[in-house]
Amino acid sequence: MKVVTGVVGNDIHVVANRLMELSLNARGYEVFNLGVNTHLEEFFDAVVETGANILLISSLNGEAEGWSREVKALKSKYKNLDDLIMMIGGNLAVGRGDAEEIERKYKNYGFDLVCHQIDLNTGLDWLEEFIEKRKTQ
Amino acid sequence: MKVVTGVVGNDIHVVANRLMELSLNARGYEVFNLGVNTHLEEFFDAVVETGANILLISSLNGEAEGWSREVKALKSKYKNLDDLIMMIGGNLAVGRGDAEEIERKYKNYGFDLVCHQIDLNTGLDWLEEFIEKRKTQ
Amino acid sequence: MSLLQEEREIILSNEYVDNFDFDEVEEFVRNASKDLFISHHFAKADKMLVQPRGGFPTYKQQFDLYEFFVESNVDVLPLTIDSNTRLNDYGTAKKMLRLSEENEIDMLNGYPLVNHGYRTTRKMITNFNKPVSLRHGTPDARLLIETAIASGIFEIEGGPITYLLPYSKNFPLDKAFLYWKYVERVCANYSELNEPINRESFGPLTATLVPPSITIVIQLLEMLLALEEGVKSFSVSFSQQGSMNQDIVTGAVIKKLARFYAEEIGCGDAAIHLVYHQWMGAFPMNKDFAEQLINMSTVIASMVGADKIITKTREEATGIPTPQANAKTVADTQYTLRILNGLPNIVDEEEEEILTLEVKAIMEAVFNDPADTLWRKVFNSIKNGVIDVPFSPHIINHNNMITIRDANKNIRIIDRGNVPIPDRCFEYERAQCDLSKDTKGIVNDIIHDIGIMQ
Amino acid sequence: MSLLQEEREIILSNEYVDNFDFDEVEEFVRNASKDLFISHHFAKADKMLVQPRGGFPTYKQQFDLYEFFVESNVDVLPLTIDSNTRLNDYGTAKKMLRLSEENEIDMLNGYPLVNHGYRTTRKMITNFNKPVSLRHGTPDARLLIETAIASGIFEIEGGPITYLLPYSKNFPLDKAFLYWKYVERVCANYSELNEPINRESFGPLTATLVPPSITIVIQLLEMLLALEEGVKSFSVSFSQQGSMNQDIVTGAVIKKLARFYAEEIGCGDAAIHLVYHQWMGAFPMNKDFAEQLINMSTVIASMVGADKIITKTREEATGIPTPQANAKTVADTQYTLRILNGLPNIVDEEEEEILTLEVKAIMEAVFNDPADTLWRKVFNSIKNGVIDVPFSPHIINHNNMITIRDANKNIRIIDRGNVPIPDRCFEYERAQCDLSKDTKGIVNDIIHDIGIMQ
Repeated sequence: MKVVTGVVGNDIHVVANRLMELSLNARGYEVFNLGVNTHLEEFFDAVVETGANILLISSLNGEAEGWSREVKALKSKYKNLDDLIMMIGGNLAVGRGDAEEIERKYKNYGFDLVCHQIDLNTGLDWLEEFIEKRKTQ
Repeated sequence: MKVVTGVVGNDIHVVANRLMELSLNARGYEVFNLGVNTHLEEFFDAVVETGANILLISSLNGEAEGWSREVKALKSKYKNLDDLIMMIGGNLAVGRGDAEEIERKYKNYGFDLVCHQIDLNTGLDWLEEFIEKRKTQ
Repeated sequence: MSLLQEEREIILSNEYVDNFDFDEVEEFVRNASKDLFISHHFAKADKMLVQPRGGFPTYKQQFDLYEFFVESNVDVLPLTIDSNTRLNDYGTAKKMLRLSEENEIDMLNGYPLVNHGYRTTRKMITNFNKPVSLRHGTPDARLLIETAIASGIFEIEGGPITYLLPYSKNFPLDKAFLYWKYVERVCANYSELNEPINRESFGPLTATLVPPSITIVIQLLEMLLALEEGVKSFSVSFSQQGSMNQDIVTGAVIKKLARFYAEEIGCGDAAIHLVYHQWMGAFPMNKDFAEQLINMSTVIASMVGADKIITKTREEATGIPTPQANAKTVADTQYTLRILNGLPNIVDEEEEEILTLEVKAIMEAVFNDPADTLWRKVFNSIKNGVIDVPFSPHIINHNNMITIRDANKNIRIIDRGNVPIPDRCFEYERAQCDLSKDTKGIVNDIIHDIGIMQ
Repeated sequence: MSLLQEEREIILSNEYVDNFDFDEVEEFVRNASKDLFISHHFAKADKMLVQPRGGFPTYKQQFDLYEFFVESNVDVLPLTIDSNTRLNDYGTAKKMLRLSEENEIDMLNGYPLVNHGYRTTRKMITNFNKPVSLRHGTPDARLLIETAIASGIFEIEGGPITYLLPYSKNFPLDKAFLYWKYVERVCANYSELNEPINRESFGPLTATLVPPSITIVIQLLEMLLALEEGVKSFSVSFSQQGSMNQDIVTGAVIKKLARFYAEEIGCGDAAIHLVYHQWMGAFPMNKDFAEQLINMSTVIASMVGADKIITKTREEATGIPTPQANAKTVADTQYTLRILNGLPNIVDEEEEEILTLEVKAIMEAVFNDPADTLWRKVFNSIKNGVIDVPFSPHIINHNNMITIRDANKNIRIIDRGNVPIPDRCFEYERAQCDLSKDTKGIVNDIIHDIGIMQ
């Protein structure tokens, strides 16, 4: 399967992004890594261009709240993205916050999988489970 | 000339005593070093036994005040010590104290030369000056 | 100097810029106190120079900081520039400077040198009469460096690669080379008037598992690009890597090869120095531990034989360090350098040989690039992955090299990507590592390795 | 064991002593937890063990200290004995203990183990289940060591030379040898019941310009005297000397020669360990600087390859350190040991050869003494100046050896007194020094050298 990934916003911290790419590659995905400092539109453009099945956005400095509200509206401007698996991970709120509350909120913003302060490999395990579950539906 | 030297009282700090011996030797004195932890009587006994011209007592931890009052009385029990040059050096009072006041006090106790917190070599220079002056008198 | 003059005029046609009086600036540099030149201190000092970090928005704050630093016995004063100026956004810097001056709160993360201008800044620099080192991170630093030298700042950090690959995603690398070519020439020209202006490269790069071969290659290339333009005093640098032995080997190899390549291009007359950065990776939150790490960095710097050390503070993990924290580090570092005696002579022939072979192989590949000038060869080599900086965010960087730490915490290359690491060296590097792990294990190791000092 | 038993009874006929139940004590030692034996930890640990200092008068204070230390991740707990007990003045110790218990003020500078007795103390030791190291300074430690082992303290520091020459002016050295012979035999006997009791020599001596050859000779001799009596686990030790290289050389030579001489007397089966003391000389008053010094000591201990490190605190120069200061040092030291990786392999062949020749020459002179037993040979060698400890206050010590520091702060012998330093070595030592100075200059240098870390 094809995955578009990258770090949204002004964050220049590249380590998590690089490890994400390594891990996705190792799990057999075809990865299109947009790197750090990527804008929301660039993500959707890349999904369309590559025909990706999964969009995996990282946000590290707790600024996701700001732009996440625009996700649904923006996505609706593109065609054929109904089956796209939308995943977000990283630090999704400043401080620890309430994990369940955060997950509920981001699911409302349009994400299928929400990994707030979750270990990288655990998050990718969740993604695999999600894909399996969707296949059987 | 012969010098009896040592550290009075319970002080086990041997460094100054050792350097004193080295310096006195280098200046041509014949040194009888009683070492640390020496009692007042031992000093006078040694002066008599060796026929020393000079008695140089070190006191390092500011406890000289306690026993110095006994010096005159003790010395008077010995014969032929009238020409003995009596010198004391080290830390003669707790804290800095007033140097002139301290010197006056210890001269009253019977010391010819009082070196309170004085550099080792400076003190020995004073001793030489004192010996010269006495010769010319 | 006519082409330079033309470019100069373009750069200076900017509403935020001092009205430059170049005759006066030349006169100033010609007669400037030798004490302002770090190159002069390098030549006469018999100890490692100590340089803290620091930059504040307002003139008064920076002045107070310097006063504090001088009392704390620093050898080299830092001038760290704010990030708006780094992006050549002098308009925003001006606005934020005014807000910072009018309020108690700092609206800039450094000193906006262009906005303050050289006439003002020079008063401060000459007042303290200590060498000042410019720390910025600017790809197009032409105006900044003109202003710095006119201010009496005679050490300029940075370079086209080291100030771009760790910090930028998109800034065009070819432009950076040309902008820095200008900087080198300005430094070289002013160097003829008095003691040489010292240029310093920024060796830490991403400070994340960069192998010493890549660090050294980039240091050597930025050095050669500067010497080519006539720079006569240059500092190569690197930061603590996590293994004492690897640091010592890196120091030995970089010193030898810097001298070797400088002579190769007929610049053997240039003075080359070595700068060591205290640990630049993630710091422990525990401030007491941070101090242990800093002290250990100083000890290692001594074993490496660095000419200058750039310090961190116990507050590193928690935000921008206070002047007090910086001053404490300086005093502690000076004390440590004073009491650290009887350094052993350490030579690890095998590691030195492996590293030397790696560096020479990459350098040869760069020189063999068919482009006509050195900067174009280097540009192409980065573009085609002959040079690959782990964890660089820049789109031009390949990111195909994979490094991990071995049992002794040496950084080892386990996937060389397109970097021409010789087979023998590559086998040696891999032989030091536990390669039985799958990618999941390696990713976990890398995460652990990044937090090695925590 | 009958002669020992006789001596035992004499020692125990003392109004301040526990009524010893030796059968019960043997049973206790036989079944004691392995964790109480440092020899067991040495055998299984893959890191340097960290041991702070500390001893308080009352049981409660000492218990609280241990609680604090265990939380701070110490590897070895210290039990420092008060100075009245060191002088076998149990009467005064008892009085001062009662005053300390009744008041808020400490009337003793350590734990009066004999007065507390083994039944009480054992409760504390077994409660924490960590190895405890006995630190005392007692020439006649027979009763103290009986009490210690019965309490579960299975590491005993000291020795007839190292606990006498730095501390006493008049205590008869021959008696000290006999008292310690008893101690070694008690340790050896109990060692047969479970893991071995570890004996540790006190290498720092006067901590004042003692040359490594003298330190090593005394360490080796105390080791041999213990092994002769059947001790199976022994730690040689030394303290930071002021030159990193000299410390590394000293560590290398002492390890090699300890093994060599143990085998020479047929005791190659004994386990020999190396303990490093953080700087034991004058500390800086500035507590921040003291921390730098402590961290540097830890780094050097790692390079020396010590098995255990004994720590100092930032409060060293200002009085008796608080438990907090001790705990902080332990945490800092453990952190430093954790992040210090990639230690280089350092061999200084010339220095090692010189030092080895010196030690072997002195050892040979000791062995060649005509006396019938080793302890008498050692006694005679100290008496005739073949062994001479700089700055010892003891009347038996010759004090004719003069040492100064060279430019790299190595301690060098410039007057060997009666110590049989071979000519070649003596010439080498003197060649490192500036000998043009007169005595006044040398005295000033010595004063400076003693304050080297300030």
